[in-house]
Amino acid sequence: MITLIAGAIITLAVFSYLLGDNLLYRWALALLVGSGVGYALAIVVREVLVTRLTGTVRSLYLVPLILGALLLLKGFPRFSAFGNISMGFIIGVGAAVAVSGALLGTVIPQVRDTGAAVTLQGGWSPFLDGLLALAGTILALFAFSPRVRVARTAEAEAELPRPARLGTWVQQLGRGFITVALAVAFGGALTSALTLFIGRWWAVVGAVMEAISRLTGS
Amino acid sequence: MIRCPKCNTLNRDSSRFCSECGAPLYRTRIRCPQCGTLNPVGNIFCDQCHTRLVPAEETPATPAAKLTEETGPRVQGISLPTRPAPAGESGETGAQQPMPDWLMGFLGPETPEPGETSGAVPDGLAERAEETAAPPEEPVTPTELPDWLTSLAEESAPAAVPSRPELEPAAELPDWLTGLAEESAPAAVPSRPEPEPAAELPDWLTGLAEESAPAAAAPAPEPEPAVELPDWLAGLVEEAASPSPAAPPIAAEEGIPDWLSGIMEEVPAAEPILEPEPQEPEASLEPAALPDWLAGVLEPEETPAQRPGAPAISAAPAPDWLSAWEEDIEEEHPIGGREDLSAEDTWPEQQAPASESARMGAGEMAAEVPDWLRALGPRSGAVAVEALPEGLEQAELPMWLEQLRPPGTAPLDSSRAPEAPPGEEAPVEGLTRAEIPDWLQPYRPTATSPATGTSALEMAVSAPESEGPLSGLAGLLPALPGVDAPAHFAPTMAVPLPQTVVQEAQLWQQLLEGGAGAQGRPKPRARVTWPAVVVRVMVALVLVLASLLRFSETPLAQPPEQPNVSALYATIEALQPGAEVWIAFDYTLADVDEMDFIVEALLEHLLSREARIVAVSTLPEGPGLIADRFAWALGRPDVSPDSLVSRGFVAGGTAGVAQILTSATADAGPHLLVVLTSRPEKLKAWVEQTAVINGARLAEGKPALPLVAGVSAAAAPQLRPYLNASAQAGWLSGFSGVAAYLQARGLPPREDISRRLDALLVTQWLAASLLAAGALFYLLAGKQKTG
Amino acid sequence: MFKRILPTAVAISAGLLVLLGAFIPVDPLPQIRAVLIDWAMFVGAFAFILAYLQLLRVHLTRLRRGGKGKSTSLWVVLSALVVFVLVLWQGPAGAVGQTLLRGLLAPGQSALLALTAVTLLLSGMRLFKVRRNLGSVLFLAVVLVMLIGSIPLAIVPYQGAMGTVVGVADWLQRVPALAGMRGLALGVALGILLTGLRVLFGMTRPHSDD
Amino acid sequence: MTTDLWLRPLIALGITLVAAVALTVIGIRHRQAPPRYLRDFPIFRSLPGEVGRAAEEGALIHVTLGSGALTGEDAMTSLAALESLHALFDLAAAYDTPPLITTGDPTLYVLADDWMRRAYTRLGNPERYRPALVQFMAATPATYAAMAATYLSEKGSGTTMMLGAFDQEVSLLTDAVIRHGGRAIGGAVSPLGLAPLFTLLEPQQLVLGEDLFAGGAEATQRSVFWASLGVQDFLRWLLVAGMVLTALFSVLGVGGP
Repeated sequence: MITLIAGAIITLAVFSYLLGDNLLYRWALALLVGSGVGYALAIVVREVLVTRLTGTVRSLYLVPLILGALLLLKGFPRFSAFGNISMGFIIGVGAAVAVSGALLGTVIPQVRDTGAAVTLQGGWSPFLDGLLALAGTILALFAFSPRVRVARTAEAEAELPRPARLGTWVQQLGRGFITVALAVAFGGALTSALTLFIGRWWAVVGAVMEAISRLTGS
Repeated sequence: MIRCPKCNTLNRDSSRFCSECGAPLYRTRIRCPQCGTLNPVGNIFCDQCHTRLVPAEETPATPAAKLTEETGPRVQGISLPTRPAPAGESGETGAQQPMPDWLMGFLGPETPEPGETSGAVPDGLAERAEETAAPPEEPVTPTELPDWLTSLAEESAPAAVPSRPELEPAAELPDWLTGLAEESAPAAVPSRPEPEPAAELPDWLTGLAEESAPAAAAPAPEPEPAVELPDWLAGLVEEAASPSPAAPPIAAEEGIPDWLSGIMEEVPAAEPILEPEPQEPEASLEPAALPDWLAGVLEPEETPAQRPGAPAISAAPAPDWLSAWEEDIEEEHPIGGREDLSAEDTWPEQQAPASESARMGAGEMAAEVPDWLRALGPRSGAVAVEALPEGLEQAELPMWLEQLRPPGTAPLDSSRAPEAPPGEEAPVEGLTRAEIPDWLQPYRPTATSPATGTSALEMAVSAPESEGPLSGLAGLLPALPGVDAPAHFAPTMAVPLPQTVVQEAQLWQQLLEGGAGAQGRPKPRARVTWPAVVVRVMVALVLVLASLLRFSETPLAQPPEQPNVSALYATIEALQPGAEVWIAFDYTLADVDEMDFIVEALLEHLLSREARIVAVSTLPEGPGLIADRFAWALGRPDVSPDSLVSRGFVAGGTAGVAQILTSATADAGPHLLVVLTSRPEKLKAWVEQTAVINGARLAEGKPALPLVAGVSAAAAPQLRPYLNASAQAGWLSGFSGVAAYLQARGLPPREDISRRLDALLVTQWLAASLLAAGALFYLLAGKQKTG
Repeated sequence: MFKRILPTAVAISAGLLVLLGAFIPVDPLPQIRAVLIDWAMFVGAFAFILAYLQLLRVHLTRLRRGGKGKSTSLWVVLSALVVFVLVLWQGPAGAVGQTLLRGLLAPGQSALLALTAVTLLLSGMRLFKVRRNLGSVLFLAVVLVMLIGSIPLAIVPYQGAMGTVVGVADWLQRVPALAGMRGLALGVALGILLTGLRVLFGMTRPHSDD
Repeated sequence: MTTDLWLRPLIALGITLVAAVALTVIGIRHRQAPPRYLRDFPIFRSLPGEVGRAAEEGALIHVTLGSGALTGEDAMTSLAALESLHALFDLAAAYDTPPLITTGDPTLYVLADDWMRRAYTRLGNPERYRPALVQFMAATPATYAAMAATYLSEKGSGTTMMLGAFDQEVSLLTDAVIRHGGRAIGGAVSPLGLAPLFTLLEPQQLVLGEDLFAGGAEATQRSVFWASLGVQDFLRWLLVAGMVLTALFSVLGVGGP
């Protein structure tokens, strides 16, 4: 019951932002920020540091413990340089994980699936869809190419050599496909937000009804 | 449009490289943060206001350090993003001697090329710099020497002059001073394809060419020949440069005229800048041996039609005061027509008195010719030059000199010309003390102690040592300016600056200091207009009503049929009892209201298949969510606690996912991986690391790990490429997906699910109509404005 | 030494080991990759401690200085300290942790994201004020089709028209939006690849003082 | 399907080696003769200009870097955002009108704090650096965006820069920009983050996806960054060739789907 009532109060406080930037909203936000950071740090300390330092292979974590301590020196400007090694380690590992993930999880599967979608096995309609998806992906890729020379004004267009004018067309079409993608993402985000919006107001009404029923005993 | 110096192609203003030949189109310097002056990269202090450009402990060891790819150019001091000049293009990097201070004062902040907003200079400051700087003239590039001088330069230019990228000339200087500025940073002297035909020199100058030719023939031992300032300026330069005696002019021993040799040693070649200058076309580069000020002087004004970098076509027009007597000379002694005149009788002393018109009101000064002109000396073939007009100081100053007179200073008469400052050595034999024009006098920095009028430095030198082994003795240790100077040592200008200049400096100072102070005065915030608040509140109210009210008893919406939902259902339905299923709770607390329905729908189905659930999360709030959902699951009938295992939080995002899945390759690995997320990068991480793990599992001969997903409606569009690629095993998204999944399971429709689906349908339609209304409003509002 | 050379050496060696562990699934490389990744998470936890302390310092300074925003800083500091101690003591599954989660954190953050329903609508309505070109017309048309077509109407008479809108919405998501998303994702993947390679080969050293 | 999974690491290793070799070759060729043409990115060149304008108006520059962790998927996105602000750090330190930099991830906060301190050290006066210039604001994206938005109303921001890993929560920031006025520049890689920015910003103020990774080249002007763009272009053609070949094989029915 307490969580329901508290949830309703914090929801109304947050929605008061719609009326204007007021103190109630600021306090609710401050409470959320403070408790969110405290909660997350407690989880990180408990689940990451304590479990590993008290676990069976404690000795394995001597090196990261030293790196972690060096990282804390970043809080003191004078000794900040000693923390560079820890940041180097984090950024090096993060870069490798990102690169391997990008190649293995995005580049290779997407290239394969874009090509594989162009197939005659499912009939003409999937074939045309696949072909359009292939063309759209290639155009969207070239929308970013720095080598595609783009003329923004009529005179610049006239000056561009003929093959380069194709670049302007490629980029405009590529941007068209990307605009459709952003529009679909905007629709999805709005749908998701509306779902949360409905959920929150149903929770507020539910809490009020619950409180009334508790008070009136019915 | 910018014209490419290399191939003359027109490029858009903002282009960085030529679209035809790819030559870089922009320059670089170090912009002083205090006053905005662009300083040569080698500077440690700003030439204009002496602000330190280089961090205290990192003064560059050697100014000529090689530019390497890794270290890149040693960015000395506050460097705006400077595009490193590849070593190949800019020629070797030579040491650049900073231009003498007194000269820099004239050059003022360099204004950016017209049309090129040097992106690194803040627009506001760039505009202010333009307002204060004089209107930029068409820069006289040092390359367009008149033919007659270029030939002269060839003869006098030593063969081994290293090529040096030319510096950008100060734009708004008068010609004769521009020459000076460029001289201190002489143009590169590449090898010339073919010698220019020797143009007809005016007589008084031809002598100069021959006399300086033999000197040039002798190879300059080393370093590059510095061009000698005319005496009236050289004297000034020696004083301003440093107390140490200037190196003996090289030209003196080899017979180069004084005014030429003085310049050559005083102002050595400038260091090349980092940024590759637009390469001037080969043909038009001018030799370094000739003093540019002279080239500037003897060059005709560059006609606007002659664009910088264009091949030099005609000699620059001589300034008025010179061209005035060239005409006179023409009338009486046509140039080139008088080969018979011998070297002796071509100089003014022996000339017939100048014609009345040439004197410009000459008084008794006819005999006393200024040194810099006397040094030109009698030349063989040079036409007898009429006596100069009245002493330059007295004569009505020519237009190009007038511009330089500081505002408010009345022309001084020569009688008040200051004597040589005390402590000046006796004039060196063969060098006559130059009479410094009066308008230059006020700008000679003098260090006088307020009380006695003697230089504070001399007081420091004459005071006896107070301690140490030399105590009691005086004058033994050389006085190091700035180190031994007494505390109250304050160099003062001979003449107080005019009020306007002081006010302007104060304004600049306030602007720069005010930066921090102004921080406290936040920019007035745009008042939130009440129509905006009304629209905001109306939109919110409408959405709240649409969410809560029930519009019809029968359900308005029906769950969509989605193939991916059916595939998900089939995958879970195919699980064997007791199969291990890993669930990743990777949605944030903000998405709880939407994701709870998805989690409940999937958990319910998995538990009905008697699967063993292992929950994990890569978000700090994950363990709490897991505990909450497990509490909900334990509240259901026939669910045993040991079928719900929580591995808690694994930090590190993608790294955490990789770490979780690394242990998945152990023998008791999971049979299905369910990812519940509302953040696209989380699912991308799981999909990508699953691909890595499946590669490893494949190597061990195990079947690949299937992946299914439950994602929020917001994340679905972005994850569709990934979900199609790997999650062939199916996925569902958003609240409508939950409704479709329950329908796929054939369960009776739930009251709360259908009401919520109706509310979602109505709010979506409402949102669509509001968007359309907004678009219509602004379209019409736009038409009215344009109409 | 500490400023430049050692951090760069550590970054390159650790990075290459993790990269090879992913590309060459031959023992012991994957194991080394797992250990190094685990260590990175461990060191990352210390970064969280540092960030937490800095957050407290900023708000304590605002508290000390007084003036506007003093009360909000007080709320932040108090809630950060109290929640940290309680959840550290009982853990996330404890009574305090669960109550906090269900009573404060989840509803509060959900409400914040629910606010985006209104803010997205408001910024979507001003689209034609900011951009008046073909792109924004295409954007608005697709959004409208997505909103109307994502949930089919159950009312029979609209079945025909509704079907086409739902069909168009589905096609939009399956083909053009998919192509745009893939183009965007592949472009970003190339950017990630090159930025990562620059770090792994020491060409850019974001971690060192140079 | 299974051969493909085993083959995938090998192809990935191949692409990485090709990219490394191309980066070296294009880097060397680029230093000798810069590429014939490169699209410029005026938005990144205008970033330093904002510092001057803010210095004149006495307004605040608010840089929000998003919540991309350095160990997570968005590590390189956050790093690219920082690199595109490289010139801004130096200029801000020089004019002493430092921006307020906020982030929602601890590791990104530590790195941004380092960069700001180094900018002051490069200027020669490390003592003028104040730790409050870079702030870690909140642990979750939604609270981070909401808290960052309140700073706009409090400090009257002159320019708001939203560059980095954002998702739907960036809409709270764009709403604050609409309400409190001021200039805005935005860039993200995820469509969820780009969609709200698309409705708020004009084309020349928006950085779309891969363009965010070109910010480093424009800001630092180092040839290794320009060479990276050249390699990205080279690999782009490689991917297109791969897609077309796969499509051909798929149409001809060679090789499984």
